[in-house]
Amino acid sequence: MNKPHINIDSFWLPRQSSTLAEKVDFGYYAAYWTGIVFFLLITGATVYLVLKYRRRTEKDKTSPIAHNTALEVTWSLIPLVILIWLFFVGLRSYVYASVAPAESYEIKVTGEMYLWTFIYPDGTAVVNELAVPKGRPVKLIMSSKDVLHSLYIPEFRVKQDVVPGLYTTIWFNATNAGDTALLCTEYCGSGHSDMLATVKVLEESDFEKWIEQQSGPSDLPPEELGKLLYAKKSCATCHSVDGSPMQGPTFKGIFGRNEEFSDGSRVAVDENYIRESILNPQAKVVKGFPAVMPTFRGLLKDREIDALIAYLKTVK
Amino acid sequence: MATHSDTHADVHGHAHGGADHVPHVLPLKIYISTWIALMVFTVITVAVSYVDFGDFNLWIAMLIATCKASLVALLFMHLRWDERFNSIILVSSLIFLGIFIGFTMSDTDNRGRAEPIEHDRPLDIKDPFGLQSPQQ
Amino acid sequence: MSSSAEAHVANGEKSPQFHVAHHFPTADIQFNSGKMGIWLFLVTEILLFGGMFCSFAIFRSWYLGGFVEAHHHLDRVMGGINTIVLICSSLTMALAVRAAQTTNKKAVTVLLGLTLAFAATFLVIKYFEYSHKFHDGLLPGIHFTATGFQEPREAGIFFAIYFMMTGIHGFHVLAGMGLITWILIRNLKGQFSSRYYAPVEGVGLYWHLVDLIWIYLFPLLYLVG
Amino acid sequence: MSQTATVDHVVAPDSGKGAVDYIRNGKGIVSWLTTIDHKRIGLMYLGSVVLAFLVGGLFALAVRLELLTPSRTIMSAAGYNQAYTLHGAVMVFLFIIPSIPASLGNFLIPIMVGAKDVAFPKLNLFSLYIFWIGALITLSSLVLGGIDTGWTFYVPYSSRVSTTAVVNVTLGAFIMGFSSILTGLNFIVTMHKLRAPGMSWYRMPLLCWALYATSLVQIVATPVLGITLLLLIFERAFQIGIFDPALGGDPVLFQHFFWFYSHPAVYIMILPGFGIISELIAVHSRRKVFGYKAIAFSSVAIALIGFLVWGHHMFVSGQSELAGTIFSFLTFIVAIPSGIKVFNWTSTLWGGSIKLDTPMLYALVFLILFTIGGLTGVFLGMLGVDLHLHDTYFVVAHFHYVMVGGTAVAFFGGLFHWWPKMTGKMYSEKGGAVSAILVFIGFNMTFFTQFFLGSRGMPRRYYNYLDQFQPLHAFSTVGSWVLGAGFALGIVTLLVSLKNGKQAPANPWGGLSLEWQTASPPITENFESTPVVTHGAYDYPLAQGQKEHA
Repeated sequence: MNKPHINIDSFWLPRQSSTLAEKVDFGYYAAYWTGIVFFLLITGATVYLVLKYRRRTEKDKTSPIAHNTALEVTWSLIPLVILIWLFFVGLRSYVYASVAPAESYEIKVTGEMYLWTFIYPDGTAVVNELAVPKGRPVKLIMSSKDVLHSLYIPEFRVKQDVVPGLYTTIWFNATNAGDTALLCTEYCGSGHSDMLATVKVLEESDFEKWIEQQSGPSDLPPEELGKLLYAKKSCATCHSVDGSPMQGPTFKGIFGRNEEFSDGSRVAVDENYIRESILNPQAKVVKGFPAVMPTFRGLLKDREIDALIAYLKTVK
Repeated sequence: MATHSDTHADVHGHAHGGADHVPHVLPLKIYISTWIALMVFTVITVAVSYVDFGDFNLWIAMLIATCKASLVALLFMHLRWDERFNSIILVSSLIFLGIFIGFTMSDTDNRGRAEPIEHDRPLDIKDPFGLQSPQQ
Repeated sequence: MSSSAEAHVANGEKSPQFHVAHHFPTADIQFNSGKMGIWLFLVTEILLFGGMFCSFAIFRSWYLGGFVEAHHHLDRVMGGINTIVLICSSLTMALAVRAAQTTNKKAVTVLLGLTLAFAATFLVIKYFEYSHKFHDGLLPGIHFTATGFQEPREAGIFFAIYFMMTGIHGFHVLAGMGLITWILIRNLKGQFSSRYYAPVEGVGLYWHLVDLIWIYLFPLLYLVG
Repeated sequence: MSQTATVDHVVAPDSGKGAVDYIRNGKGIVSWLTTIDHKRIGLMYLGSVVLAFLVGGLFALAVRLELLTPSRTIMSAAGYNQAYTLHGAVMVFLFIIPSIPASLGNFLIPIMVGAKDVAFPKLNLFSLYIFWIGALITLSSLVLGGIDTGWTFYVPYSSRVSTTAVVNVTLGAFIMGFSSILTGLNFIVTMHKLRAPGMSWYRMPLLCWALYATSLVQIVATPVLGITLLLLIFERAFQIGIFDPALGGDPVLFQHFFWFYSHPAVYIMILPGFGIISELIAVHSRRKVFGYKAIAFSSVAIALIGFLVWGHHMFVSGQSELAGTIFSFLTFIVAIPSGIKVFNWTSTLWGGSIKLDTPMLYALVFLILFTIGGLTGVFLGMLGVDLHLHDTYFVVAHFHYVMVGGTAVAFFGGLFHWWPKMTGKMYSEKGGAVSAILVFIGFNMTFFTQFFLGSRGMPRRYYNYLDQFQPLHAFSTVGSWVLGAGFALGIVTLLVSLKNGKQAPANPWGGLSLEWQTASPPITENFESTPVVTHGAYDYPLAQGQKEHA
């Protein structure tokens, strides 16, 4: 699986690829410079004082000054003013990030162990790939099907937990065309760190084209389409084609293989079993693997399932 | 705090041998009348519950319960005659409880102010957007 | 400065039943320390139940309909009787402390016995309530099987909170019975007097708190829902 | 305060000649297991938490080693998740929370206030046993399937999905909570009721104030953890639905419950550290503390305001925007008292007579690391910035700067400071100094790197990470070895002193508080006769003039 990439173009932070990013970064650098000043002040004073007042004799007289009200009030009030200012700086970008513009393009997102599904207004569902138009506000309405996840796109500076039993939202307006990483940042199990997606920021016209292509070019032979879907629908996150076991059993030589299930029964893998495993994965779970596969009911068209079966027959 | 502790330290310092514990015994009358008051409040709270005050039902019931609780704490538990610090302990525990409930509710009762959908709850977490139900 | 040490020795010799522990300067300080300790412990009890009061408040505000519907399935007569039983037990407990303060050993025994009896009555009534709920399938979360509810999911949450709250409260009653038995035995051995009755007072405070919590549980769960 | 003006010196009872010290008073393991002497109990806690620190440290090294390369280095993803969960759970529940209060606090508080013991000595022993039982139940998960939920136990993963021994760990933490509560209760009553004649509140050493504030938090917050874990256990065992979204419950509510305890718990962890640093800086500069009351009250203020900010762990959890805003604002307010402390410590150095003994080196390490930890907290308190940094390595770095750079360093500093008192042995200054320097270097190598990682978008709890982060991760891993060596050297230095150390004098550092006025190690009831206190714990210039205490 190809891991996505985060573009880093400053010393500390990723590239600013959304309209939110510069607002967040302003806050970051406000805290950063405040921190630097106070750090230098405190460590500078500490080092200086330690050197200046090191013990010379056992009979050193030490200062009896026990407090100084003016000084103490000053060093309480000045930081207080700075901190309240920082609070408002943080609040400003938060408010901006909290309310999506009314004209936003809406994409529904579900998280589940361990993949992301993005559902476009026309019903197209794409797994682990989020294409968005550049320069247009996009709102994600998110919910989880199992445990907590969190959707994080570092270049956009957006992050929001994806919670089962709740809807949460984020929005962004992407400013740089190109690919970037989308990560899960709420621990969700052994595949947590593989729960990645690629964000493709496309020019408006390319975006329309991309949407149309999602069902796969209709002229492809089934095996080719299946291979494409294997990658696109994220089967590859859990099922290898080279024989190595991952979250799920390998697809290498799967067709016709005699599988033993967790309840002890056995079956030779055929078209029906594969179809069942895609639509109702918990019905027969191969022994030794966790029952974690999500259903793809509603996310794959019949033609696509046929294509996947055709492809699996070719994986030897 | 300063005054309190200083006197205390003094008492402590000048304690004389045998400084015995002498109990503060209350007259029986107080216990019995407290008990009667508690019983009366119980009857009232049950009676009131048959009348519908709408949103105030909860608050009326809580008000009566708090009266009862105060009686128990002040009289049965002797707080009225006790060291003041023990009352402070009890009251502060209630303050912290209030903080706990109040701050938590500042979240739970205000979800969805910015994006109304965040106030809703999907009925089936397996199918939050109702995609799979038509086919089933 | 050395007075405390004298006090210690003197008191230690005066009466074997009346001990000022070695590290306390006087009996009064020992008594008040113990009491402060108990009060601090009661804080932890209040916040332990506080978690459940908090979840009750939140789910009630979300699921008002379901909660009102579900609370009609609690038996307010039994709940009311139990309230009265606990108030009576609080009275006998308070009087037992008073009897200990006046070195009335016999009265302490009788009053503690009565308190125990009330506590047992409370648990018996609770048992009948519980078995009724079990029979009707009025149970928490996934086990909720009662039919005819408009909002079964919300009622399931209500009964989750009901069983957690009354269950933990019931456990406290049980623990209280153990403690009362313990001081009852010590009283029979003649260990308490007007000079030393701290354990009776401590258990008394605990018992009143158990009553206090029920004073809130009863209207919340049974009356307003 | 009138008393602070009447200055005299402590009427120092002669250093326990004739009576046998607490270590030799009673032989055999039974005499230790049945002791009610707060010093012996403190020592047993000390042994236990240091052991827990080693266990947690080994998990930390394993986690860092795994992160040397982007995918598998030494263990599977499942193994990695268990390793970091156990690292967190062991360090938090078995090490940091009991570390300073239960070991050093137990040993020192009664002596510092001039009492013979804590108010409830049997309860004290009982809480040690509860701690052991809870710790054993928690550690039983090691052989019963581990735990892979993260130390935060977030539902519904912990209640429904995880197949590991979640119940063992949560039950163990639940039980250890009682130990923590009882210790706090004991300290509060001790400080209220058992202060020696003349020991007014403002004459108490600042460690006492800090532990008083800590105890308040322990008493108020821990029961909420108790009910949270209990509900979680019931949720897992019976699916009662309060936290389970499939049954109508709310997983975000669990987070409120959890953080209502666990944020104040951060102050249970750091406040005692503040207390120790106040002692170390004052004693090793032989200087009256600058702003005694400010430091004392800021401890209490932190404890109280600390209850109002838990929601800053939940800015992106689905919590309402209103709650997020309130919690963020209050978070900035709680920064003030911490800042006040740092300024006061620095000012205490002014005009002092500073000797860089090992404890003082640790105190300076603390001052620098905690300052970084505090200042980076500001980033995370800012609502908008937290959208980017939440649950990244920036958070990991921040809280390690506070918890390790703060608490663990303070714990070691305190250990070196009071070791002569506790054991009657002097340790090798060279070993101590080298360990402090190694800790400083290793710590910054390990964790400063993680600020870069987090800012650049590296999420925490990742087994497989993006290849672009490898160089920084590798550097951090190397740093962890230096850090580990630093701590190990510190422990070895102390252990070696038990065998080879010179006999410690009663007052090796020239301290004025009561613990330095009794023998090293102290006798069983601490003082030959009840001390009478006539001045504050840090009235240096005046006491220096009289010179009796050196």
